[in-house]
Amino acid sequence: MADRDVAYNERVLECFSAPRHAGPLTPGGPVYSGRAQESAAGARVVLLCHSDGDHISEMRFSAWGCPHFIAAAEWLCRELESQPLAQLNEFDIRSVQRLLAVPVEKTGRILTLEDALEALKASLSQPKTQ
Amino acid sequence: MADRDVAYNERVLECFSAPRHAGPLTPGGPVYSGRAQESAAGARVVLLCHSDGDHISEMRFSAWGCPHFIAAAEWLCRELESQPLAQLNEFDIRSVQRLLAVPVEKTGRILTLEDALEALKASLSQPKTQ
Amino acid sequence: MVKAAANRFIYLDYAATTPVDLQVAEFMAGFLTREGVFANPSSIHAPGQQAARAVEIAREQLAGLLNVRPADLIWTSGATESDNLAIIGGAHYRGRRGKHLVTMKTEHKAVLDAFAALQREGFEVSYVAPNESGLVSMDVLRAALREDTQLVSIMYVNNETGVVQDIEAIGNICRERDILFHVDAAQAVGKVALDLQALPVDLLSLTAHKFYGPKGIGALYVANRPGCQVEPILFGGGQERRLRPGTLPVHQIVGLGLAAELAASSLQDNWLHMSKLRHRLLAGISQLPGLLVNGDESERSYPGILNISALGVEGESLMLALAPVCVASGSACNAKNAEPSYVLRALGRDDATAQSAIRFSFGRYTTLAEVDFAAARYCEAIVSLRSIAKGLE
Amino acid sequence: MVKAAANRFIYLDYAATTPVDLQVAEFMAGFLTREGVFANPSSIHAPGQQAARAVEIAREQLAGLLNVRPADLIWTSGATESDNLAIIGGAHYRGRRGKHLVTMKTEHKAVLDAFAALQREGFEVSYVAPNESGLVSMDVLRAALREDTQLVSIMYVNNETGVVQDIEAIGNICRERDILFHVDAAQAVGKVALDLQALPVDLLSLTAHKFYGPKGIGALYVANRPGCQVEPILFGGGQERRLRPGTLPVHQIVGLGLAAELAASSLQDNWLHMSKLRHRLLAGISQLPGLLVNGDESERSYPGILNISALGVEGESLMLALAPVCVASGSACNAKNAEPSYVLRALGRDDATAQSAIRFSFGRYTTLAEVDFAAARYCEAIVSLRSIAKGLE
Ligand SMILES: Cc1ncc(COP(=O)(O)O)c(C=O)c1O
Ligand SMILES: Cc1ncc(COP(=O)(O)O)c(C=O)c1O
Repeated sequence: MADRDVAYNERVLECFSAPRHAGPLTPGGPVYSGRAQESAAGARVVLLCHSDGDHISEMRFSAWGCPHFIAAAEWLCRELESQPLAQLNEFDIRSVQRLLAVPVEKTGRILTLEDALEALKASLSQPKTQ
Repeated sequence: MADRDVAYNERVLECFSAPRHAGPLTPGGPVYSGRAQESAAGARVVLLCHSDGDHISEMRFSAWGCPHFIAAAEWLCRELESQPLAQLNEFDIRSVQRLLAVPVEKTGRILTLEDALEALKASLSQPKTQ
Repeated sequence: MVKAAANRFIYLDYAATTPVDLQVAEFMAGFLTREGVFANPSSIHAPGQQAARAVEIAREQLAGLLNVRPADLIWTSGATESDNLAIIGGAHYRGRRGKHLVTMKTEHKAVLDAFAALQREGFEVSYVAPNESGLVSMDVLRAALREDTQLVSIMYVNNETGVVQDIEAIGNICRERDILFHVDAAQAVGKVALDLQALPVDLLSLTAHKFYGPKGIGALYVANRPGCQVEPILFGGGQERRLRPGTLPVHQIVGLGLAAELAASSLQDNWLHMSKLRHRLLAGISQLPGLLVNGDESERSYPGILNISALGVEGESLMLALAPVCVASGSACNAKNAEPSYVLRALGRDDATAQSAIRFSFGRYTTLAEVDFAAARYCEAIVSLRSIAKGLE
Repeated sequence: MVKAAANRFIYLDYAATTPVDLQVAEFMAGFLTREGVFANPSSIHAPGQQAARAVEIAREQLAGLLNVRPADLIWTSGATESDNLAIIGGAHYRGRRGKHLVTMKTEHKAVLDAFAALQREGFEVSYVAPNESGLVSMDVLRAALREDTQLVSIMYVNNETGVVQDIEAIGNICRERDILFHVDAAQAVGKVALDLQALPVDLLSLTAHKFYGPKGIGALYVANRPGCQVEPILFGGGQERRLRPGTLPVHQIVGLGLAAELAASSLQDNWLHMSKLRHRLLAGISQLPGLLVNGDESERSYPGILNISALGVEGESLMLALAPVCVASGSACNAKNAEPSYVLRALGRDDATAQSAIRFSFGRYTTLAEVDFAAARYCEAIVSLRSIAKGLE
């Protein structure tokens, strides 16, 4: 009972209070995006990125949801920005749940984030022009 | 609720802890006595006295019962000793209940004492020889 | 960014619980250890009697606050138990006369769950809806009453919104029909002037920790009038007129008693102070768009509770963003539950609006500076969370 | 005449209640005021979470004393409520399987009155009689059990006589038949070594004020095994696994927790100290004729409780004559009731003998000198009261 669902670990607190990747991308170049929503009134997120063809050159998000959800989105952006595109397939969403100590009852929200990531991958695999 | 049945006033405490009139009469002379019992397992008392014909020259009691009962017997002996016999008829047992702040639920015990007093009066009205 | 003093919280959650008054805590300490009055007040020896007297003095202090006879007050472990004793005990007492009971949808869980238990026993319960500011209308209430209605339970000050029901009007309706009227006054006692000699109330619940007394002690007032009685729900040693058994927790009771006495002398000051704080907070956040006050904005509101929804903002994130300002989202009792508040839902708020609600509640120690800090922090948090969500539109 | 220090009582009524340990009282003080951890442990903000952690540490402390999982402990307002929750809640939980329940005639009123309430609901209760030293025989118990027996409640240490039942043997009989076994251990916890991992007990009641913790807080242990559960008897906010609602009284709970931890480390010393005091008192009064120890004089007795009847002496007068020695006549819970103790009657004592009983109970702070004083005072009182009654023969 010591670890209650309402506790947030340091990483959550830091990502939540300084979400450097929240907001729009730098204007210019093609925009890839993935969007997902937990349920009608549930958590919602959109992931956005620029890519130079090899790497994710910039990554941003917008989100509505609980602190774990916002922190997870921020964490995901930090982890993926500047990484090779291939990294998108390596990325293990469960690691986010673990590192941010997201309580099990919020697993659905993490899966929502995964959905958005999948949508982003799909978006990246489609040729884009701005 | 401030005055609970378990509280004893000063007079009770004094009479109970120093019952000078408990015990036998000085030997010699006719003995008058009155006895009463509240119920099978209830309070019991016997009042004893010597009389010079006009006065109650000595008065004693024995009792088994609660502190109010013992104190009431002691108080009654103090009040009646050395008094003219006529005083026996004047004596108001209710005053004992009032002065000793005997709780109402113990009224039966005070009436037991009254019964003993009546029995003592009856005993005094009968000619005795030792 | 606004800064709070290191390691200090800005506590604006007085409706969840209040700290114990320093004087009260010191007084309680005298009833615990060997040096103090620690005996069992049921014991007939002298220290027991001393403890019993302390209990009766406390009963008189509480009776003074409510203007009732001390003998009409029963000690309990808090408003939850008082509510259960009043509602279940009252329904059982009246059960032979009828099986219909009435309460409101916006009552505390301790009330609603007690009624739910009675429903499982075969009682019928009507749950009256409030209007959108949280008040029950007398017409709606009257319409809910039946020939066989035996008990009505409606709270004084709502714990989530601060809305104050018209207890006198409700009580009069109940008296006319000889219906037992129970009032959960957990959020009113010690804060709102209450004269139970004048009010037509039969049963009234209270708990000390909402007015600077200790947690875990409360009382139920049972009016001394024909037909007004409750059956016990706990059984045992015969304490408290056989209505509530168990060794009396003397230190808790004297704490409640002193807290009641202190509250009695500060009711007016408290109301003024609360009003000032409320207006200051409202002024501090008035520039924000998309805010909605939950509850009544006219006079029928306890100013110490201010419940506000912010459109487009998620509640849990708002709570965290507000730290070190300590507030509640929904009722503290449901804090672990992510469900939107049923009280706000009953006021017609949709899920999202209900979920974004923050309850600010003020107390004796709240300062204008704290409220200013909280207002600034609130504005900052709303702006920031809305901007994080902006790209979703 | 023996003299006591002015204004001091010789407190030999530890079975009625104990003073709070100084360390415990000081610790509790840190959970009351603004300077302390005063928040509502149901609140999700930081001070609320701090309070919640304190509650869980206390749960671990109590779990350590009993050797159980913290999660199996439910906070209540004391053993009275725990008894009610175990017995009424347990009977309700098992009610569909059967309606027969078993307890003993010598149980505490909190147990007996809970069973009486169940009888009014339609349950059947068998009240098993003890032998004349207060123990239940396994044959008598077995004979009382039926196919449809669902719950047995038998206490650990008797509050009037100190008699210790064979909980293990009783528990084994219940386990064989899948009967819920509740133990009122109010007089045992913190004084007698208890290992609930080893003992076949399903439900166990305790209260802090019998082991140097505060009054008004207790717990119920509910074993984590199939078929062992209780239904709530109070309804509300969902605290304590939905079994016991209400704001958790943090200061009370941490007081219980620390008291449990302190008790755990002093069980052996306590037993030795109690034994020494008991023998000293017995030695000091051994010259008086017409005394009768009520209870078991062999090993099946908690030495901290010594109940003695004095033939030919009235109980209330004896109590007063003993002052400033504070003792109990019968159970403290029945102290205002002049009826002879039903516990002693069940042991076969006649009314007069039961009424003359005095319960001496010792505690951590009792000294040999106090016991010597009490013994001398007792002798003096007996001699004096017998002499006042002498002329009646
Ligand atoms: C054996 C026993 N059970 C239950 C209780 C009730 O405990 P409490 O008064 O703390 O509820 C007591 C003490 O009064 C007791 O001695
Ligand atoms: C309106 C209302 N009723 C009842 C309660 C329950 O009080 P307690 O938790 O002290 O039993 C509360 C507070 O939690 C409340 O605000």
